[in-house]
Amino acid sequence: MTTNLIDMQNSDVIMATSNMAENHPVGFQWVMKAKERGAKLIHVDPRYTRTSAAADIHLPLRSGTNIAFFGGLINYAIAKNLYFRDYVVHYTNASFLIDPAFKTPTDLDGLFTGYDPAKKVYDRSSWKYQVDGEGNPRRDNTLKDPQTVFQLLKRHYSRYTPDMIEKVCGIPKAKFEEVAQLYCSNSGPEKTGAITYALNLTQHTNGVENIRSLCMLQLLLGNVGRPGGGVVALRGHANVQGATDLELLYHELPGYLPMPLRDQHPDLKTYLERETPKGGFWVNRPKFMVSLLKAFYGDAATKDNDFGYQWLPKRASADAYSHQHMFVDMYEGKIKGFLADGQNPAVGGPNAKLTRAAMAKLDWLLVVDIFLTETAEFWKAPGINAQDIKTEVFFLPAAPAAEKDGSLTNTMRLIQWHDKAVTPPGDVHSDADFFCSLAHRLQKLYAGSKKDRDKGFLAANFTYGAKPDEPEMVEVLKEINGVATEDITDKDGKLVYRKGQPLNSFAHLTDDGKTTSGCWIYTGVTVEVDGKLVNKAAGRKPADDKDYLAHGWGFAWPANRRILYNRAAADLRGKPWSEKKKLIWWDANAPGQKPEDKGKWVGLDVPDFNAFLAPDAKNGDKPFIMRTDLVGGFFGPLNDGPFPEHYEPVESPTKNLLSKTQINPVVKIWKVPDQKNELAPVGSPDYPYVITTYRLTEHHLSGVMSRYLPMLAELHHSHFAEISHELARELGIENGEKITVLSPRGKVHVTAMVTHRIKPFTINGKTVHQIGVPWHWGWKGVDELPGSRGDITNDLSATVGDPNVYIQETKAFVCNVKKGVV
Amino acid sequence: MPKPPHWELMIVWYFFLGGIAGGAYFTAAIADNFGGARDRGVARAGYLLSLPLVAVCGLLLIADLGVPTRFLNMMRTLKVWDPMSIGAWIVGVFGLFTFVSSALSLSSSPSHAALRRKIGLVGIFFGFFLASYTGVLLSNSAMPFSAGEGWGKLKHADRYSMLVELLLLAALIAALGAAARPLVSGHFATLFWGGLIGLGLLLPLALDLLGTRARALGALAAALVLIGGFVLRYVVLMSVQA
Amino acid sequence: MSLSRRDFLKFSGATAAGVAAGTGIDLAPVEAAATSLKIKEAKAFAGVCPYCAVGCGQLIYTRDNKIIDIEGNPDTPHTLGRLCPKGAATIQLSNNPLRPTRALYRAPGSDKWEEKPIEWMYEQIAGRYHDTREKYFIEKEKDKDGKEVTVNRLEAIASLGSACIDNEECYLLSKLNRTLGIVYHEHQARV
Amino acid sequence: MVRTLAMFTDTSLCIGCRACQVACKQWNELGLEVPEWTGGYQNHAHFTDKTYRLVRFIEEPGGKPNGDLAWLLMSDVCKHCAEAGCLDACPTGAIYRTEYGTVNINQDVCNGCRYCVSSCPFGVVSFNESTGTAKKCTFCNDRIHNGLGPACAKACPTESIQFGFRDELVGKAAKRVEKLKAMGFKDAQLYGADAKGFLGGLNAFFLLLAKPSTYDLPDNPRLPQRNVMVDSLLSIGSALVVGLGVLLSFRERGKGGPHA
Repeated sequence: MTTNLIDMQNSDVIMATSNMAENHPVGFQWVMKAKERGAKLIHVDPRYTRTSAAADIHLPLRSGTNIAFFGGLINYAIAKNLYFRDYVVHYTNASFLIDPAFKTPTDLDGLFTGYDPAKKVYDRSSWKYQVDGEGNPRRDNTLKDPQTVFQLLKRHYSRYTPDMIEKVCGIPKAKFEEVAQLYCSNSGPEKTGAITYALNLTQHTNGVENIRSLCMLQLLLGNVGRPGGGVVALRGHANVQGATDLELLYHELPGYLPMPLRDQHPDLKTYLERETPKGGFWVNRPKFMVSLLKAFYGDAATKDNDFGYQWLPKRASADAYSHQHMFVDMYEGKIKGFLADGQNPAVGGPNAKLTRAAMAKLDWLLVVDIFLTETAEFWKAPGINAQDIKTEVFFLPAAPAAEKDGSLTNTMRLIQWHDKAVTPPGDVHSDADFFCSLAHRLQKLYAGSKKDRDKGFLAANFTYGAKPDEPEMVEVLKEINGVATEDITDKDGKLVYRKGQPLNSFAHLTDDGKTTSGCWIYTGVTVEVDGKLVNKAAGRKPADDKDYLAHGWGFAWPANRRILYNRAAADLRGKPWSEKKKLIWWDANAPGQKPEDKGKWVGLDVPDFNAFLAPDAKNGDKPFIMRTDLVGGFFGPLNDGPFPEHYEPVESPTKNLLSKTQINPVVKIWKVPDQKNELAPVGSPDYPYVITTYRLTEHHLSGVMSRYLPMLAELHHSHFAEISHELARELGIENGEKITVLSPRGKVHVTAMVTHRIKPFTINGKTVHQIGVPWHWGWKGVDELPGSRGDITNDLSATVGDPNVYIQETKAFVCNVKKGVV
Repeated sequence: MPKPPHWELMIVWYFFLGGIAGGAYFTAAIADNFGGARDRGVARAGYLLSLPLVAVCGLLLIADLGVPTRFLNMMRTLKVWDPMSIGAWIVGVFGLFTFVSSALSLSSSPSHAALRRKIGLVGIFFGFFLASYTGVLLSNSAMPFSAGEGWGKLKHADRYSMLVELLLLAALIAALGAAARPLVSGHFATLFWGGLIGLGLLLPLALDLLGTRARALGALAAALVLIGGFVLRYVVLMSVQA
Repeated sequence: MSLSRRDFLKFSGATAAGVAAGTGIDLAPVEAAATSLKIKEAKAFAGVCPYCAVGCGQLIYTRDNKIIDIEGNPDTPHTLGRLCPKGAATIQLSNNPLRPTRALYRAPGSDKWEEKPIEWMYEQIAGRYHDTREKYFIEKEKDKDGKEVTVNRLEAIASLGSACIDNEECYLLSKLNRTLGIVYHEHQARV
Repeated sequence: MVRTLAMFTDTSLCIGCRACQVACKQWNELGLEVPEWTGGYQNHAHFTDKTYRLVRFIEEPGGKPNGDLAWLLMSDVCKHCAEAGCLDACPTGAIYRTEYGTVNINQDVCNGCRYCVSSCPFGVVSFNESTGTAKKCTFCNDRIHNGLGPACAKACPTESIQFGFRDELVGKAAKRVEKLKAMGFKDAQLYGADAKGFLGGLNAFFLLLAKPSTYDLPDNPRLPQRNVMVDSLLSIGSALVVGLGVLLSFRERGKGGPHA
């Protein structure tokens, strides 16, 4: 997230699109504090949840219509002149001119320029800025030129009228206008609004565009980088942020460095040339990449061997290896061995029946987890004959956080250290112990190999501290932070870092092999003070009146900045937009970088900006330092377009009412053998209802950390589906009776929870029922609590994906509901 | 909402037997003090009956406690406003009386008889208390009259006891044969059929079976049972005398 | 680490003895038992809640290598010592009879687990990694232009997870997988 | 007695997360309990010997100031009444009042007669089969005697449960109710805050957004033992009547024969 939970108390209006009260209750206290200060809370969600209960307004919208809704708000803000014009003109690319060849869905019935219907991809060559002779984007600060991003945006979203919203989203026009007025009027120098999101926006075949549409609204209203503003991404796991930063993801290396592709990145030079932009902070990419290679391969990484770049695997394609690719390929027999570490795809992954069938094709499976998950015991699944499963299965018991040292990065990018409170029982070990133990045994097996392909692995160090198989975590964190590989001196010959000393800042990373860094954004988390290693993640200084963002508590990447892009909290001249919304500002009298200089950015946060770059200096007025053009991007080419456009979910009860393009034209739909991924046609009478899946406060994700815990498992009677009184009446279903929910992929038996909190929608004049089914249940649980076990909701969902990141569409698809167990 | 204490069968028996014990002792003492020579047998039978009954009562009460060994904890405090506290004391004190009275009733010594009659007069008070405090106990809870599962069971017990009472009466009348004639067809017939059987048993039973939730009707049923109880005692006593 | 100072709310005049209402029973010993604090003599460790990504600071109290209590750390600036039900139940992740504490092996086609020594497991697992890598490693292949290039890729082993492990562990897993050539390398952020 | 401690549960801030319920269970080691179907999220249906804190979930169509559906969420607990039915009912003296004004059950004295169970106007006190004693919330007696707040109040993410000195909390609550009324919550009201009100005031008092019965609370709870006098007099009266009857009959018969 761009901001900090603590700062949400400064919002004047908060739009929760996620179910924050249920899924992030402790973070929600800041929303409640904002409410106490007079802020309004709007909850946008198909279901009425505990967040709605706390909200001033609950706005139900049909699942899968988020872009229509945000587009409607963008349209409203522009039409009613409620946007923050100064911010938009100067801090975004609204004034940039776009190539005249570029056309939007307004002209092309739902498509952007360059669509190739045969290949289902876009030729994006016209999706670009007009540039002047020096290669700089051309601008029109009056925003009047029809080719400005602003005018294109305005025209694009002019179709997203309140009437259209009513038809598409099922939100009554008056209610939409009430919300639009409330949210958009809290803009400008004196006011800010925040928007929360979570999987509600991501788990769609237009997941990335969903989030872009939210960000665009925030830019339009001047809500990024300012107190009380922000894009509040609420992540679901304790370390989903850290696992993303350290890149347990197929497409990147730690620190958001692209994972090399065979055809595009044959060598380090080409890689760096292609991946290093001309502007913005990513110009430093070579330093980050070389330092990472040094961290991986140590002394074996030299300038002469491209720092070991050739040892890195090269991806065959950008359209491969993601979570969903993995299980389709596994089902087709391409994958022989599989490590599931702290993840339970037999329950948690989309199309879970396919997932379990895929695992049966493996030679071997290794599961490392705290409990025996459904993944570890997929060969014991109901209806499975264990003898038929030839997969060899290993299970290693893992230690929970309380039984090991280490750090976790929360949703605010805050790295917090935790102590090992007890030694784990029996043969339980930390995952780190296992990884190093495995690495050491493998290195023994490969010892003496002369093959080039093994050299990188043999060169990689997996010993941290005195005991090889029990690594010291703070030593690992130091490697992530980065150290000097030799004595580093400044230009006057003064020693800045001695060999092995941890680095204080990623600004000190180099591309010549003198520094290492396992993840450049974490640099600064461990530093040396008076010769002693200080682990800032373990910092435990509470907030106080002078420091409400608590910079002494843990360490927030990057550089302990708590609110990103905070230069935007000040106006062009470096003054706070208003006294009420001040965060950092330019102090012209403060001591400068050099003794003879004056002027510095100061305030309540670490500037996310060059602290000594004056507002009137070149680029001193451009806050979005990570972007090549240094401004916020309304126009942002992705695989499916530079502006978000509404398409229906892959499975939908209705045709697209906005254009003839029914679904995302570049969507990823996997063809899986043996009818393992059947899809319902649009408006299928067999599957007439919209279904959304979700989480509950009392359970955690696939249930591994909740279904086995009696204190949590007893809080819900059994697996259930929430259905409206209207649908229950139509189907003759009583509250509490067993029902069957079916999709083209599978079915589940659950308890019907008939509730006023679910209401049917009127879509284009027709009643559309929606149901909700939480996805925490599996066939394992606590014996004494029969309700802790239940059918797997993800047996219903499909293997379809967003074209940018391949996330599945579990928030909106279709189903049928039948009374009783059928 | 308030909930029932889950007093089950043991407590029903306790209430029931406590009532009989109290009644027996009461009858015995009255007969002893005010009756004639032919009532002597009644008195002795009453005393001797009350002793084991109250002993069983005590055992039932103790057995039903969550921690029976802590029965004596009830003797460590006395709360005059608390029917449970009083009740516990009464069982003990009344037990003592029944013991002494029973022992004395086995003696033919006139001085013992005089002592027994005096003790009986005092014991009446406790016996009566035992027989009646349960009602106070039951009515002095936070439970609304018809709510709750366990409470329902007690009410069921109430209903069954009415049925049992009906059956007992039938048996009594059958056993008495001709001797019962004054009761069923004589001077007291109207009172017997209308008052006891009709008002006192059948009507409350009907009200109960109808499952009425209205407090007023519940109270009416209870009142009718009371009246029935009184009528029973009255008609039995009076018809025998006639 | 000791009890957090802000964990204490000082109530004026707090004493250990209770006052029984008119019973005449000396409640002092009972009262002392009812007021003895189980965490008073315990060691406290700084924890972070392992559930969602709010990252609530926790205090983990232990005695004799056993966790006896986990509650919020009131110093935590963004949570102020609050927890949700999951955070409040964290203790049952450690103290739980359903938790396996031995390494388990299930042979192909078998219908049961077998307990195995951890060292045996490590050797076997390393063997599987090694053999699979040796058998299926792709060292070179043709690029889009038909030119043979080095790709050093291992597609036959997939790695999934985890958003539930520490940063250091994520880094070690990234390092292990990538240096082995693994490309099916994912975790929960993708779903 | 030192200054009375109290718990103020402001239901307008409750998000129904049940952190309180679990934190209570964890600290007090209350153990597993099989849930029953309550028709919605709430579990369990009632207070039990293993559930001292209970979050209630009530759907109230039209209950919001703007006429929308309200989902009333309320964390319920033992009220530690100033005039406590359970304490009055207890025949052993196991139930006592602490110097903080809280009402506790001495587990070493309670003999499990269960009169307190039915004497609680709120259905709080519960019988535990395994210990054979009555159980209920103690405000975490061990914690408050060591300067720590109760586990539930400490966990509560939104400060819906506030713990402190009663007089201070009552003042705060009164202001809060005014604010909510101004915001359009016309039924906002305090429950049990008034020391002159029912049961002498509750040491766990509440801010409700609807009438008490909506939350399964009695509108005007009374001390059950209030009837003891009347009922006893009635009993004695009827005893006298019966006794007189019996006495008369024996008199009549006594006249007929020699006195023995």
